[in-house]
Amino acid sequence: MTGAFDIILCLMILGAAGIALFVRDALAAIAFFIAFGNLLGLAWLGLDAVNVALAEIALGAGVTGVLLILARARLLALGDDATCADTSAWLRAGALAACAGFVLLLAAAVLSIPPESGLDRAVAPLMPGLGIENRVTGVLLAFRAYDTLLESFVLLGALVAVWSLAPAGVWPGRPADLGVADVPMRRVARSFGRFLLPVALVMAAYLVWAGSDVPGGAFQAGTVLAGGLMVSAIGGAIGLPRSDLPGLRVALVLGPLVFLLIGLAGMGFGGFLVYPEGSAKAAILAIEYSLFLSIGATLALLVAGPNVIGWPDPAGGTDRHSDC
Amino acid sequence: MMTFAPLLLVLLPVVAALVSFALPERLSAWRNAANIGVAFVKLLVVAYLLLQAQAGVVFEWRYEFLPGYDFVLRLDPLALLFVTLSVFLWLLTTIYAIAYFDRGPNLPRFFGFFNLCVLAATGVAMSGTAITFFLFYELLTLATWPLVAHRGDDKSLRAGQIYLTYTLAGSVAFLAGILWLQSLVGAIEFSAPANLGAIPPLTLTLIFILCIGGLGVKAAIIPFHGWLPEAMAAPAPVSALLHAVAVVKAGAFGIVRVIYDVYGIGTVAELGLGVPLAAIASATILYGSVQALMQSDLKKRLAYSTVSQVSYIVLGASLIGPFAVIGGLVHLVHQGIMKITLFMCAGALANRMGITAIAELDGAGRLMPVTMAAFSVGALGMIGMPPVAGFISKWYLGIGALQSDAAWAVAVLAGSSLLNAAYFLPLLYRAWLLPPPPGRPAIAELATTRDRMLILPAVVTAVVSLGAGIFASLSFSPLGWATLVGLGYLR
Amino acid sequence: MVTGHVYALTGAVLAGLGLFAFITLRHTLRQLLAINVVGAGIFLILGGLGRGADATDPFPQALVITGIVVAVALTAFGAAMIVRLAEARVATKAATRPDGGKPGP
Amino acid sequence: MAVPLGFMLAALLAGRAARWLILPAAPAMAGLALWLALVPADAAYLVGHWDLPLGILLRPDGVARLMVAATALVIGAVGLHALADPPEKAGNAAQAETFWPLIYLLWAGANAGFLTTDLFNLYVTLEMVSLAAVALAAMGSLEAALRYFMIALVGSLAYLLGVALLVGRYNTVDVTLLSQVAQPDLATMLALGLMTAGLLIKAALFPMHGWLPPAHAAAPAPASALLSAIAVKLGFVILLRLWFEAFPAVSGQTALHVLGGPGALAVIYGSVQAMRQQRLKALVAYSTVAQVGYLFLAFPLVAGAPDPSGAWAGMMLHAVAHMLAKAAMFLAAGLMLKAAAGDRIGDLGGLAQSMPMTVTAFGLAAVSLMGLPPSGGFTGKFLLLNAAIAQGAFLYAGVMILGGLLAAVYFFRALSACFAAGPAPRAPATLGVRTAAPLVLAGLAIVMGFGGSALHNLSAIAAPWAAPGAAAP
Amino acid sequence: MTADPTLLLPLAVLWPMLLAGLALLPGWGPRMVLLLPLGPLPALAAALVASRDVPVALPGVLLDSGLELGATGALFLGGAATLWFWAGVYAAFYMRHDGRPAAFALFWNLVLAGNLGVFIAGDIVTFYVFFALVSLLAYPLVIHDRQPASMRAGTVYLVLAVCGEVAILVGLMLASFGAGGAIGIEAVRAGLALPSAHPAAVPLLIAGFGIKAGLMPLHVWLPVAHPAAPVPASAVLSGAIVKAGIFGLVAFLPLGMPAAVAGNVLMILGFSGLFLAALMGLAQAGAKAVLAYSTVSQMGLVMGVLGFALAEGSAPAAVLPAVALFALHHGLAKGALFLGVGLAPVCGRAWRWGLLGGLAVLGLSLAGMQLLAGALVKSALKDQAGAFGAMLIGLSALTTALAMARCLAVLPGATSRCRPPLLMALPFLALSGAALWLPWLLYARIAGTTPLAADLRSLIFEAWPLALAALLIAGAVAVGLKAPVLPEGDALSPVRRRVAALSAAARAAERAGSRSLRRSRPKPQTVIGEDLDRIEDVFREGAAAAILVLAIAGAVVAASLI
Repeated sequence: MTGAFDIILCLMILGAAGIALFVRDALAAIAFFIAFGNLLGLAWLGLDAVNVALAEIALGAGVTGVLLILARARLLALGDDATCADTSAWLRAGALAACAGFVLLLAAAVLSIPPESGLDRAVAPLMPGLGIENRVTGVLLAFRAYDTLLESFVLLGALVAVWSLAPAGVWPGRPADLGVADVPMRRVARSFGRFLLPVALVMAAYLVWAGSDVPGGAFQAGTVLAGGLMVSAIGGAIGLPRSDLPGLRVALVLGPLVFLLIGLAGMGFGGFLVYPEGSAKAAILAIEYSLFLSIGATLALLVAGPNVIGWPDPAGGTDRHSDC
Repeated sequence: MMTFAPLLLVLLPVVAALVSFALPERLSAWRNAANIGVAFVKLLVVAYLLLQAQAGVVFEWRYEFLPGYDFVLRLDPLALLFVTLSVFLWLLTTIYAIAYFDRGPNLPRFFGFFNLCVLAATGVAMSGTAITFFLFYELLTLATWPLVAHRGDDKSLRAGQIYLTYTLAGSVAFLAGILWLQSLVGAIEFSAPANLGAIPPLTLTLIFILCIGGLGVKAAIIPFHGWLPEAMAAPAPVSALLHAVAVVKAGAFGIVRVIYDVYGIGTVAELGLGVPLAAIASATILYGSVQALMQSDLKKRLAYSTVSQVSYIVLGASLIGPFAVIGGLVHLVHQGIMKITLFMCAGALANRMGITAIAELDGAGRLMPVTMAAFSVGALGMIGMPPVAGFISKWYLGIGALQSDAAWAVAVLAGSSLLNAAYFLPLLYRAWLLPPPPGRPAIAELATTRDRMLILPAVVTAVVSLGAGIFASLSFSPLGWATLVGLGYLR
Repeated sequence: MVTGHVYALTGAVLAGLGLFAFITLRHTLRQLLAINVVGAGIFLILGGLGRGADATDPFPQALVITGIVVAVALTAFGAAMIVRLAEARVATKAATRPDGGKPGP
Repeated sequence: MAVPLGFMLAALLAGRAARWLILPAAPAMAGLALWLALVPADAAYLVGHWDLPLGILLRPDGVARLMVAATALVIGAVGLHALADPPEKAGNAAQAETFWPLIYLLWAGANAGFLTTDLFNLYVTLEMVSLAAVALAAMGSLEAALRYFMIALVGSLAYLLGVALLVGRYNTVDVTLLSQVAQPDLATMLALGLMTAGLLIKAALFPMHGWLPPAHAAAPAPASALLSAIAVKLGFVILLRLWFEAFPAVSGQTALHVLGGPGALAVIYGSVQAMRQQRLKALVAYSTVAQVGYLFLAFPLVAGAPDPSGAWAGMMLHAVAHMLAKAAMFLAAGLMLKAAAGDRIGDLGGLAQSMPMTVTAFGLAAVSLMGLPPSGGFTGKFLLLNAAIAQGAFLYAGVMILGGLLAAVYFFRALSACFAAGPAPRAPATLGVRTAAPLVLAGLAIVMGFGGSALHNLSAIAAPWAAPGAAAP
Repeated sequence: MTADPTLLLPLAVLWPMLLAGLALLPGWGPRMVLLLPLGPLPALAAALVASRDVPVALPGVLLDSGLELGATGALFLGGAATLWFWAGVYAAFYMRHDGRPAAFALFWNLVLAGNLGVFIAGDIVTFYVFFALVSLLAYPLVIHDRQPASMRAGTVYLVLAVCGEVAILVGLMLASFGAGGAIGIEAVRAGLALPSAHPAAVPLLIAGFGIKAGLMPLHVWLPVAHPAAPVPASAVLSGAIVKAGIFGLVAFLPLGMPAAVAGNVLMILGFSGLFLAALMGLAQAGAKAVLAYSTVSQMGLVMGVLGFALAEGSAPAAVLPAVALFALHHGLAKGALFLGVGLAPVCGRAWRWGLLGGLAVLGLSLAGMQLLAGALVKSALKDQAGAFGAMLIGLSALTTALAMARCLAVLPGATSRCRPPLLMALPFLALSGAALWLPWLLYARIAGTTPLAADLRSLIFEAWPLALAALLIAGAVAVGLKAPVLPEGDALSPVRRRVAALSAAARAAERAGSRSLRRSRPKPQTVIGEDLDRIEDVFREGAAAAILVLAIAGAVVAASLI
C-alpha cells in the first residue's frame, strides 16, 4: 500500500517545515523553507502530479524563496534581523492546545474521506475534443479557464498592488536593486545571466509547448522565464525597467488580454470562453504563450518589489551596473 | 377622481424644499415666493378637499411599499382636521419665518427642512396604515432636528441632541409596538381596525404601552417631556411649529389613532387602559403647569405650557366618551392656533426688542400693542377664558370626563386652569401695566412689509382662535369638525 | 493506509503546525512564511484526497496550481509591504530624531 | 451570461492606467447591471459550456442582481468622485496611477464573486477583492493594511482548507450540486466551519473585525468607501451561499446562532466603540462593524421564519442600503475632513454652513444607516424586525432596536458637530462631481426606501428558500 | 314689539362691544369716554320692553347659544342698566381728563356688555362667557389709576376672580352633565334639583358666585378692589357687578328642592357676612372701603336668604322676586352712595350738607329705615327668610346703620370747588331717586301686595335696631370715640405675607435642587473606555484572528452536531 518512501518523505517534510518555522535565525528559516518546498515537490511527484510538482518547485520553493530572501536582506539593511521575540508561555500553551485539537479534527475529517480521483472519469472523455493530452492543462485552460483567467488577473493585480506601495516621488521609476551579492558574485551572475537568459527563454517556450501534452504549462514556463530574468537582473545583465515603459506594460498585459479576447471571441461561438470547434488547441496554445510571457515578466517584477527612493537618475539606462 | 390629491399634498412641500435647498441666498426672494406660493396652493388643495369631504368623499392613495405593507394616504375626517390645521398654520408660519429671519445665515437649509417638516406633518395626518404613519413620524423627527439645532451654538446643539435622544427612543418603542402587533394581526390599517379579540390581554397591554409610550415622547407626556423645554433653543418659528403643529401634535395625533383606529375604544375600555393613561395625562397637565410657573424665560414657560396643554388632547382621547373625544380633538386644533400665536408673539418680541426673559416684558404692551394684544388673546385662551377657543375645549373635556365617570379629571382641568392663569396673567400684567424700562422707544410695529409679516400672522391666529371660540357651533368650525370625527368613532 | 491519506495527513499536520507558528511568531515575515506552510499543507490535503488508485485527479491538481500562483502573488505583495513598512518606520524615525526640537534634560 | 463582460472591461483597463476610463466604465457597468437585473429569472450560464462537476456556473439570482447593481452604483460614483478629487496622498504618483487598476480589480472580483456558484472560483474572486482592498488600504496606512493583509490571509486559508475538504469529500465545489449531495458528516461540518470562520474574517464580523477600523479609517476616502461598501459584502454573500444554498441540511438552527450571536454582539460592540471614537472616519468605520452585525443577525431570522421572504429581503435590502449609504458617508467624510481644521469630530464646526451639500449627504447616509425612514436601511431593518418579532426572537429584535438608537447617538454626534459654529473652513467645497457623488449615493439609499416592493421581489429571484436546487442550466 | 326680542337682546350686549371696539381706534379714546352713557341704553330698552321668556337663538355662536330675558333677569337688567347709565354719565365727566381714556372706555364697555349679558344669557355657556367677561375685564377698571395700592388690589381681585371662574366652570360642567348634557339654564337648574345631580356641583357654584358676590370668607377682594377703582367704576362694581354673582345664584340654585347642607352653609356664611362685614366696615378709614364692606354685608344678607330658601326648598317664584327687588335697590343705592362719596371733595359747605343728607337717607334706606324703599325690599325678603332670618335681618339694621354712619364720618372733606358740577351731581340724584322710588313702583307687581299694607305698628316696633344705632352713634360722637382701624381686606395681608414667604422658599428649593442635579451628573467612564481600548487592541492581532478562526470553526461543528 503505502511505500516507506512516502512515509519518510512526509516525515522529512514535517521536519523541514518545523525547522523553517521555529528556527531562530531568519535566513536559516528561509533556507529550510526552500528545502521544504523542494521536498514538497518530491511529494507531488510521489502523488503522480508532475504538473504540480513543477509548479511547487518553481513557484512555491523558488520564487517564494527568493522573495523571502530578498525581503529579509532588505530588512536586515534596515536593521531588522527578523528574529522573533518570545511570546508568553500561556499563549503558546493555548495555541498548542487549539492547534492540536484542530489537527486532530482535521485528521479525523481527512481520514473519513476516501481518496479517489473521482473527476478523472469526468475529465477523460472530454479531452479528445480539446486536442491536447495533458489533463491538468485541460482543466486549467478549458474546463476551468474562467478560474485561470481570474487568476492571471490576480497575479497582475498583485503587481499593481506592489507598485502602489511605492513611496511618494519615485513614480514612474524603477524597483530596488536586486544586488544582494558582493561584486565578484555579481560579476559571475552577470556573465551567467547573459548566458542563462536565452536558455531560459528557450526552455520555457518548450515547457509551454510540452504543456499541452505532457507536464508543463504556462505558469511553470513563466517561472523559468522569471528565474532567468531575475538572475540576469541580479548580475546586472539587464537593467530593471521603468515601470511606465510601454513595452513592459504590453508584456504584462498581453497574456490576460489575449485570454480575455479569446474568451470574448467565444461569445461568437455560443458563449464566453467557448472555444470554437476543432481549434480548441490553437486557442489554448495562444493563451498559453501569451500568458507565459506576461507571467514571466510579472513574477520578475513582483520579486523586484515596488519602486524605491535611491535611484538618483530614473533615466539612468541599462548600464547602471556596468561601472564595476 | 383626484385620488392623487393626498399625494399632491405630500409632494408640494418636496418641491418647495428642493427649491429652498437649491436656490442660493441671493435669490432669497424667489425662495420666499416659492415657499409662500406652495403653502398657499396647499391651502387651496385643502379647501377643495374639505369641500369634497363635506360631500362624503374619502380620498385614498395606495402604493405597495413592501409586499403586504401598503403605503396609504387616506383623508378621513380626522386626517383632514389635522391637515387643515397644519396647512393653515404653515402658511402663516412661513410668512412669519420669512420676516423673522430676513437675512440670516443658513436660510436655504432652514426653509428646506421647514418644508420637509410640513410634508411630514401632513403625512402623519394622512397616513392610512401604521407603517405609513411611522415613516412620516420619523421623517418629522429628522426634519425637525436641523431646525432645532439651526443656530449651531452649544445650546442649540445640546437641545438637538436631547431632542433626538428622546424622540428616537420613542420612535423605536413605537416601532416595536406596531411590529409586534403586526406580527399578530398583519398589516395595520387605520380604516379597518383588526380584530384583536384573539390576542391575550397582557400582550395587548404591553403593545399598547409600547405604542403610547413611544408616541408619548413626542406628545411630551411625563416622564418623556424633557426634550421640549430644551428645544426652546430653536428660533421662534421653529418653536411655534414644534409646539403648535408638528411634533407634539404628531405624538398626540398618533395616540388618538392608536386608541381609536388601532385598538378601538371597546378594546381599550376592556383592557382598562384608558384610565391609567388619563391619569398620566392628568399628571402631565399639572406637572407641566407647575413647571411653567417656575420658569423665568418666556419661551421656556410657553414650552412647559405646551407640555401641559398637549396632554389635554391625550386626556380627551383616553377618557373615551363622546364629549371627551371631541374635546381632545378640538383641543388639537385650538391649542395649535393659540400656542402658535403665543410663540409667534414671543418671537416677535425677541426679534424686535430682544426680550427673552419674563422680567423684560415690562411695558411691552405699550411698546408693541398689536403683538401683545395677540399674545393676550392666546394667553387667555390657554387659561380657558371664554370666548377664546380654549374654553370650548375645556368645556367638552370636562363634560366628557364626567360622562366617563372621571370627575377627578374635572378637578385636574380646574387646577390646570388656575395654574395657567397663574403663569400667564403675570405676563400680561407686566406687559400691559408696568412701565417700560426708560429709554426704550416704542416699536413701529407695522411700518414695513417685513414688520407686518412678523406681526400679522399672530394677529390672524389670535383672531381665528377668538373666532373658533365664538362661532364654535358652526359646522365648519374646529368644534364642528371634531364633532363629526368624534361621532364617527362612537357610532 | 492509503498513500493519499498519508500525504493528506501530512498536510493536516503542516496546516496545524503553520497555524501554531503564525499565532506564536511575532514577526510579520515569519508569519508570512508560516502562512505559506499552511497553504502548502492545504494543497497537500487537496492532492492527497485526489489520489486515486492509479492516478491523481487532474481537477484538484489544477486547483492547486491556481492556488500556488495566488499564494505567490500574495506573498510577493505581503513581502513588499513588510519591507515598505520597515522603510517607512526608519524614515519616520530619521525624520523625527534630528528635529525633535525640545531641549533634552 | 455575458456578465463577466463588465469584469473584462475592467480588466482591460487595469493594464492601461488611465483615470478617464471611469467615464465610459461607469455607465457601461451600470447598464450591464441593469440588464442583469432584467434577465429572465431562471437565467444561468455555464462558462465555456462545460458541464457542472467540472465547469463553473454563473447565475444571476436575486442576491447577485442586487449586489452587482449596488456595486456598479457605488464604484461608479466613487470612481467619478475620485476623478474629481484624487485619492492619493499628496504627490504620490504611484498611488494615483495604481488606484484605478485596483478598483477595477475590486470591481471585477466582486461581480465575479456575486455571480458564481463555484466555491473555488469564489476563492479566487475573494483573493482578487482582498488584494485590491489591502492595496487600497495601504494607500492610507501601511501598518493597518499589513495587519489587514495578515488577518485576511488567515481567513483565505481557512476558506481554502474548507474547499479542499469539500473537493475531497464530494468531488465538486459547485453550490448547486453540493446542496443535493451534502451530508451532515464531520468533514462537511468542519469544512463549513472553516469556511465560515474564514469568511467571517473577510466580512469583519465581531470579534474578527479587528482589522477593519484601522484600515478603513486610515485609507483615502474613496478607498474606504469601497472597502466598507463592497469588500466586506463578498464574504457575506458567500456565507449566504454556504448556509442557505449549499448546506441548509447540514447546518441546524443552533449553528445559525453561531452567526447570529456574534452578529448581535457586533451591533452593540461596534456601536459602543463608534460612540467612543474621536475621529470621524474611525467612527464611520466602527459603524461598519455594527452594520455588518445586522447582516449576520439576520441569518437565524431567515432560517427561522415560516416565510423567509421577508427576512431575506430585509437582509438584502440592508446590505445594499449599507453599501450605498456607507460609501456615501465615507466620501462625504473625506470631503469634510479635507475642509475641516482637523480629523477630530470636534473640528467639524461650521461645515454645515460652508458645505451644506456634503453635510446633507452625510446626514442622509446616516439616516439610512440608523434605519430611520424613509430609507433602504429602514425598510431592511423593518423587515428584519418584523421577522424577529414574528418568530419571538425578542433578543435579536431588542438588539436591532438598541443598535438603531446607538447609531443615532453617534451619527448625530458627528452631525451636530457640523452644525456647531466653528472656524471658517479652509477650503470651501465647490459644487461638482465630488460633491454630487456622495449626495447621489446617499439619495439612492433614501430612495430605496420607496421601492421596497420591487427590491423585495428582486431579492427573491432564485432565492434558495424559494425553490431548493433551482437554477440548473 | 314684534321684532324686539330678536333685536334688543343681542343689541344689548353687542352695542357696548361695538363701542368698545370704537375705543380701540386711534385717537377715539376721549370721544368714547364722552359716549359712555350710550352703552346701556339698548339694555335699558330691553329691560323695559322686551318680551319675557322668549328665547333668542344665536345659531353658530359658541355652542349654539341663546339669549333669554326672564322676569328676574329683567329686574337685574333694568337695575344694572340704570346704574350703568348714570354711572356712565358721571364717568363721562369725571374721567374726561383721564390719561388713559381709550383703555377706560374699552374696558368699561366690555364689562358692561358682560354684566348685561349675564342677565340675559339663555344657556350656561353663554352665561359663563359673559360672566368671565365681566369678572376678568373688571380688573383693568380696578387698577385703572395704576397706584400701587390699586395694583395690589387688582392682583387680589384677579386671583380670586380666576379661582371663582374655575369653580363656576367646573360647577357648570357638573351641572350640565347632571342635566344630561343640556346647556339651557332652566334645564340645568332642573338637573341640579334632581337627586342624581353631582354633589359637588352646587357647592362649587356657590363658591364661584360667592366669590363674585362677596360671600364671607371669599369676600377679601371686594373691600380692596372697590375703593381702588375710579369712583364711577366703584359704583358699578359694587352696584352692578357683584349682582352678577347674585344673579348666578338666583339662576342656578335649585330652589324648590330642599338641599339642607348647601343651603344651611350658604345661609350661615351669608348671615355671618351680614354682621361681620358691617362690623369690619366700621373699622375702616376710607369711605369707599366702608361702603365696600357694606356691600359685602348686604350681599351676605341676600345670600343668607337664598341659603335659607335653598335649605327649606322654597319655591323659586316666591323667593326670586324678593331677591331681585333687593338687588335692584341695593345696586342703585350703593351706586348712588359711591357717586356721592365721589362728590364729597367737590361739595362746598352748603352743598356738603345736602350731600350728607342725601347719603344719610340712602344709608338709612339700606339699613331698612321704615318708609324708605329699603324697608320695603327687606320686608319682602324677610318673608322668605324664616323667623330667625327675619330676626337677623331686622337686627342687621343696627350694624348697617352704624356702618353708614361711619361712612359719613370718614367722608373726605371738600377741596376746592364749592359747587359740584351738574354732570356729577345729577347722576347721584337720579340714582338716589331711582333707588328710593323704583322699589315702590315694582313692589306691587312683584310681591303681589301693596307696599303700604304692612302693619304700621310692627313697622315702628321693628325700628328698634335703628334707634339703638342712633343712640350708639350719638354716644360715640359725644365721647369722641374713635373706631379701631383695620386694613382694607382684613385677612388679606397676613395671607399675602405667607404666600410670598412660601414662594420664596420654593424658588430657593428649586435652585438648590437644580444645583445638586448638576453636581450629580455622571462623568465619562474613562475606566471602561480604557478597557474597551484594550479589548480592541487584542482583536487587531492576527494571532487572535487565527485563534478565533479555530474557535468559530469548532463552534460551527459543535453546533451542527447538536
